Amino acid sequence: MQRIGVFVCHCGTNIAATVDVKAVAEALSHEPGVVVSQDYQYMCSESGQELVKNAIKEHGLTGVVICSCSPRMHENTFRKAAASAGLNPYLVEIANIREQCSWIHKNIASATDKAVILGKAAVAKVHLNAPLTAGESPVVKRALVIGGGIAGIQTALDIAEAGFDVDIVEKEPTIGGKMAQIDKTFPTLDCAACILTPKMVEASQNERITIHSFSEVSDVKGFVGNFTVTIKKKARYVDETKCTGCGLCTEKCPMKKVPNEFNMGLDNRTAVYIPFAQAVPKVATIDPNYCMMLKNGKCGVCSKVCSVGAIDYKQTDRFIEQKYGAIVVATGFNPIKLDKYDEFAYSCCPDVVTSLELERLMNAAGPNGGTLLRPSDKTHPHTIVFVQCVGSRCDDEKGKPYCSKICCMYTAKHAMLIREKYPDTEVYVFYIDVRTPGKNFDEFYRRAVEQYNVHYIKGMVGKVTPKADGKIDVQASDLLSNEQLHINADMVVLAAAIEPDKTARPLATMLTTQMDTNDFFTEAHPKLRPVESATAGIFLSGACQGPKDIPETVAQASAAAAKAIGLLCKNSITCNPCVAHSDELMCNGCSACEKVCPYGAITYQDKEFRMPDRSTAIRRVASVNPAVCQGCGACTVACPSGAMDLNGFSNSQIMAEVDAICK
Amino acid sequence: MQEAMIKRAKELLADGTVNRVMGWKKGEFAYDTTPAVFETAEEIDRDFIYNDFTQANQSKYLIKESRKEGKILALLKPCDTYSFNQLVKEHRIIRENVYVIGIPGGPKIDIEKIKAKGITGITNVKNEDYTLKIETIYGVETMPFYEAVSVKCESCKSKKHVVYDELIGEGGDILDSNRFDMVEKLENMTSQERYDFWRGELSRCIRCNACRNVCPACTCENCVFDNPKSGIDQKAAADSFEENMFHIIRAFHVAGRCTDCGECSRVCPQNIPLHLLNRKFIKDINCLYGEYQAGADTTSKAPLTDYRTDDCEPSVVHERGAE
Amino acid sequence: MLKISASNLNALFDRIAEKQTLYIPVDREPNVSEYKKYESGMTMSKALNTVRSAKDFFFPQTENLAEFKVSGKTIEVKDIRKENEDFVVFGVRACDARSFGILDKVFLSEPVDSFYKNRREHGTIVTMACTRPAETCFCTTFGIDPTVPGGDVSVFFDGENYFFLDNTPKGEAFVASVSDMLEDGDASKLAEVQENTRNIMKKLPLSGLSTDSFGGERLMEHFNSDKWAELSESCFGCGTCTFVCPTCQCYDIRDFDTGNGIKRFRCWDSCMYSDFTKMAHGNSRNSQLERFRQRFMHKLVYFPANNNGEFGCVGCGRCLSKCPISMNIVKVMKALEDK
Amino acid sequence: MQVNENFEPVIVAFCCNWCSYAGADLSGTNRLNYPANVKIIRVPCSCRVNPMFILRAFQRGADGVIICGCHPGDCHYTSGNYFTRRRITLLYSMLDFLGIERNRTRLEWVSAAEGAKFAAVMNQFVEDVKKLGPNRRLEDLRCRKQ
Repeated sequence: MQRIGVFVCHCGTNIAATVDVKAVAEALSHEPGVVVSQDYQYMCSESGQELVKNAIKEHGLTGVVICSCSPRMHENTFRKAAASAGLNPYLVEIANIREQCSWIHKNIASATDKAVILGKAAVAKVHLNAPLTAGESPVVKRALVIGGGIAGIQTALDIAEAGFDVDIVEKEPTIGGKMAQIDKTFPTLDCAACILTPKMVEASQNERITIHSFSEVSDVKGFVGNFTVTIKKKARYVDETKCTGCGLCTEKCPMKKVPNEFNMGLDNRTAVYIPFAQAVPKVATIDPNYCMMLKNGKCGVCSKVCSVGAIDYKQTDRFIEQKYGAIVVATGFNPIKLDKYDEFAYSCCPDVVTSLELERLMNAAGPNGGTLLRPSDKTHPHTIVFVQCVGSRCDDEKGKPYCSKICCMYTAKHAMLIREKYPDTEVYVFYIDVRTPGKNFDEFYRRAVEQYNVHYIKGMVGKVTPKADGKIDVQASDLLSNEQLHINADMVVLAAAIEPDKTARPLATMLTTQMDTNDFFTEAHPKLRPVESATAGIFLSGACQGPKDIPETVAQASAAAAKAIGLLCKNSITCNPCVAHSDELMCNGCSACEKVCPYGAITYQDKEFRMPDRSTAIRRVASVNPAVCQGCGACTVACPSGAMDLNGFSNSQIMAEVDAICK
Repeated sequence: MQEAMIKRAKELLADGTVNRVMGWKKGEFAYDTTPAVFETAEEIDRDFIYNDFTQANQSKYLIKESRKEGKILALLKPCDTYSFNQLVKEHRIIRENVYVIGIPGGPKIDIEKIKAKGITGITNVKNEDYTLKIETIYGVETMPFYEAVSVKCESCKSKKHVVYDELIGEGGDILDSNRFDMVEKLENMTSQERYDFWRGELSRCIRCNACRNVCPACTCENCVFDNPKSGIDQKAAADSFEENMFHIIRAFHVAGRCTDCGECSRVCPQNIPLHLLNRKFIKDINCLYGEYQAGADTTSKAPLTDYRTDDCEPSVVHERGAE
Repeated sequence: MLKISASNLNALFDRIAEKQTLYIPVDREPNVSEYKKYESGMTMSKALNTVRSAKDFFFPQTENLAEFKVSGKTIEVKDIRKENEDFVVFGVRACDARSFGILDKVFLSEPVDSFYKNRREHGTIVTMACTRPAETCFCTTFGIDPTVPGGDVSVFFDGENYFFLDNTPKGEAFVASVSDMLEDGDASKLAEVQENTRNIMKKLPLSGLSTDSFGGERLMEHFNSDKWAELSESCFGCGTCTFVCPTCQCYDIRDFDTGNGIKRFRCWDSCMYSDFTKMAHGNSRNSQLERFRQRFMHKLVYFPANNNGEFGCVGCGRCLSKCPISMNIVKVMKALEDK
Repeated sequence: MQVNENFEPVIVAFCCNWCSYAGADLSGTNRLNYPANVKIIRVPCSCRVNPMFILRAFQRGADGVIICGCHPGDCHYTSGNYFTRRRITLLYSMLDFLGIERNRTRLEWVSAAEGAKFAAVMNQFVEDVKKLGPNRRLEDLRCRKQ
């Protein structure tokens, strides 16, 4: 038999002025199960709480209803009070008779009636409340960072700095990402390599950081605090532990005609290669698509020249399994492919390049040693046209609907650098808008226009046509002067939109995190939780969440690190006990609940059951991981059999409230 | 057709591909057929039947049958394949344990439609070039075949088998059916007219649960209406509310999962057009969230476990024409 | 014999309905009939039988038994029984008329079901002899003569006139109350009509069905029969057969919380349901085979065992036409007797 | 239609904890009036509202049921209200199909900042239901108050 205590708060006159609190207490005292019903001046005060605690002890209460202000105000207060008196805190219900009653109604009679009904609903609900215990789930004190660009590196360094082990998984042979390919950075024009490579070295030398380069995440199981991740270490045919990075193999390799991806295919590398001089780890990798030894067993030069015997043609993909408490996604971005943009002649004219290609063309470690030359004939270009928003802010399906954010600034940078180094070169920039929000950004852009005389033209480039004389005709419109232009250019640079890396979507599936239609990871809250995914324990770093420049990326990387550290600091996580649970005997195994769960908290397993007809059967049933479930209840409605229910807001509790209100 | 099915079923039994055959068994009269599992060629020769009256959708039996030892042969009409697929999608049928032969479907005949003509004492029904020759103890009667076509076949949605291991006879296409006509007609009525219509229909409900128990989408281990813990369990409609409640919730629970096989209306002893409730949901889903056919595949996201950020608001209901 | 011409039948109905509630079978759709409260102008159905049986008149699908008024912590029990008003059911067939006798054995034996008794006492059954039986009919198997339908008053139709024969004092009173509308008539043609119907009955496909193999003596043999597995294999466990059956009498008693009190009501239950006779320990019959067997064993074995050999089936054929999978008592009987 | 001035409808409002319940609190904090007919039931998310609850409310004597949740895109649980929107749209459409008056049901998005909207929505809803009069088409006669 339930023994319920009802406590009606006056809240000074806040409630008592419009609600006859004594009448409410009196009316509720007649409800079934109610053994004590009292009113008090300030229930949340020390002495008010004492009243509740004493009643719990004195009457051996099995449930408490507080008629007071919103549960958003003091639910916790009263739960704690109940707990301190030995009553499970989840046996407390609040009837909101202030914000939702006394403050909005003027008529004392109707406000009192309503307060009584709200009280009855709370009593009806508390009858069905079950004592709940917040579960604890241990936290593995190790983090995984997926992606080794500047975002991943920064996150890993910050987490390691806080004293936790962290692994970086990078799919390329070296960490560094896109920033390693960039020449200079805006708006300070400092050298990207000069600021990035020390970080790369720092990461490699940090004892707490393990770098799995040339590796991919192949499976993720588990949940916040306790993920089990399988990492595929792709065969690089070189023993990482032996290779000293001397580079002799790369010099001797006879297969020298492999397009060099680091230089955007603008020059070649060998089949065994180290992507760039400052690569971390500085270890050679054999490209099986080109290595003659791997392809037809004839060559073996690298193996012969390697003094440490690091070459291993028989290496295969290896899989390692590791447990992590937190996962940070830092999969970054890529410029979109431009092969569909025939109007810009990208596919047919080597002198039409993307901005990232231009970075390499201008880089001292690039194909031309830092001298800007046309790819086609290695001559110095005198007229360069930049085209903005290629594939950004696009309505059609070729491009992306969003602004890629970084193009305006890097184009200003490119224009400025070219004008600085080659004052004889005319630079035109065709833009839709110039977007320069950011510290010192607009000043930077104005310098390009005012100091460096870059020709900014608001307008669209209609067509780029390579001409027989090697020049390029750029046909464009100037929207401000409303005229058609033809520019006889030597080079055209396209500011290609950026998009999330292709590996992001399968990864999101593995992580059960959400993505938007553009494949950017969705943050848990766009304003308040921008570096967390909605899936507990998965954090977002860098451009995988949306287009970002370097400082923003680094800021977010550190923020994601801070969130991950906050999780790793805990020995265990206290779970919200108001979570869904499945009645296995009723579950059909249909997967409807799993499909609506935003957290991936529901998994299925085949279990053996003794059936009502005394047979045994293997049945597929859902189980909810209470550490991952956030308690929204979407599954409870998706479930047709009613096997899914929600602690604290069960079907029967809500229906009891409905009944009490309607009767 | 029956001969071809028997021949193939016996072959598959003989070569060990399957150890059981799900089919229809002859009954007492020319028109009553019972879904049955055959284990031997002799049983098949003796009792197997496939004719104008083999209407029953056999997919639901395969939930149980696919969990037994060995593989079973299922002979599925086009409409049955949708139900089958949907059950595979919901992990209710274990696909590997079923060998599916797609067989031609209807139109099937509903004996009730013949009896509704006042024809009784029926001893045999023959389809002679789409004229039914009905032999009775009171003499021979005839009626056009199409007048006896069952409700579920009248608005056939598809002649296409969406899943099969092999076909007997030819495969068909998805049809341009008129199945939403009646729903539309009701939608165009006033609220009061619709209310009166449904009261008239649903008040006949005797809560025999035939609609639920035959429904291939209603496969809950324990239906909410049988489960005292659900808070809405009921054994009989003690009030008109409960008649409405049962059918609304049942339709809602199968919304996005109902393949429109029409079994609910076929089995209703009170001839309540229950399929109209399901079709209303199907029509709404098609109009509001894009064409969706439950059971057409095993991978697509069901409309109620999916969403688009630009879905319409429920106010579309309130803004739809006059009440 | 007293008679009324077919053309005056509705006038008779109007007269009956003046004094008490009259129910007659009317067509809902062509040849699909149901009992309706008579209102002037309604035409009696020509269909052989109603979709639902006539048992509802005495044993309705749901029926309130008691009420509990709850206010605060107090509960007050309210006896809601009240004397029923008189009513007449017209046009009941022989099979359904027999079913009341079977229901009586259940509800009127000690302890007497006062709700049932009350209705039974106030209801007058006017039956109608069959002339055009259907292929699903097998009442003769249970010794019923559809041409002599029983009830309080039997009515016979010779094609022109309806003839009335009272069988009980209640029937006598009923005939007396409308005798001014009836006239003496020549019933000579009736015997011919009856003979004709009996001959048709012999030609029906199920005419050879016999109960010889059934009854209490062969309880264990039938209970342990290996046929049940095959027979019950495709049963969905719906309640159609039980709910259209004129003799199925199982019910459940439930409490409904109205918010202001409790209404205790009974409603039909079906032994085919998985939650039938569910008790604290669970169910007594956990597989569909057991539940299926229960229904037919009850009708063919247990009931006669306890009721001097009377079977719990009247051969109305409703389950034959309404079972979604066409499994029925005839198939069960044929399978079990085939030894 | 004749409006019965004395008719005081029972209105059940399901409010999600994070937006609409907070919005209701805000309208209280700002002392924005709405009729006492409205009684709020707190649910974690609008997607917790089972069609069973809505029917139950009508069965037990509610004259109107309104569901309030976070605006689409703002769900605390990211996607809950999108599911709500589909489910409730279909349910309301079905109720309409069965001839239940449309204006007895409503779904509104009310954020935690929209105290004024909450009050306005409730005022409007109560007025609409008052115009309809008592729920007769979807009530359980056994539950009618004596």
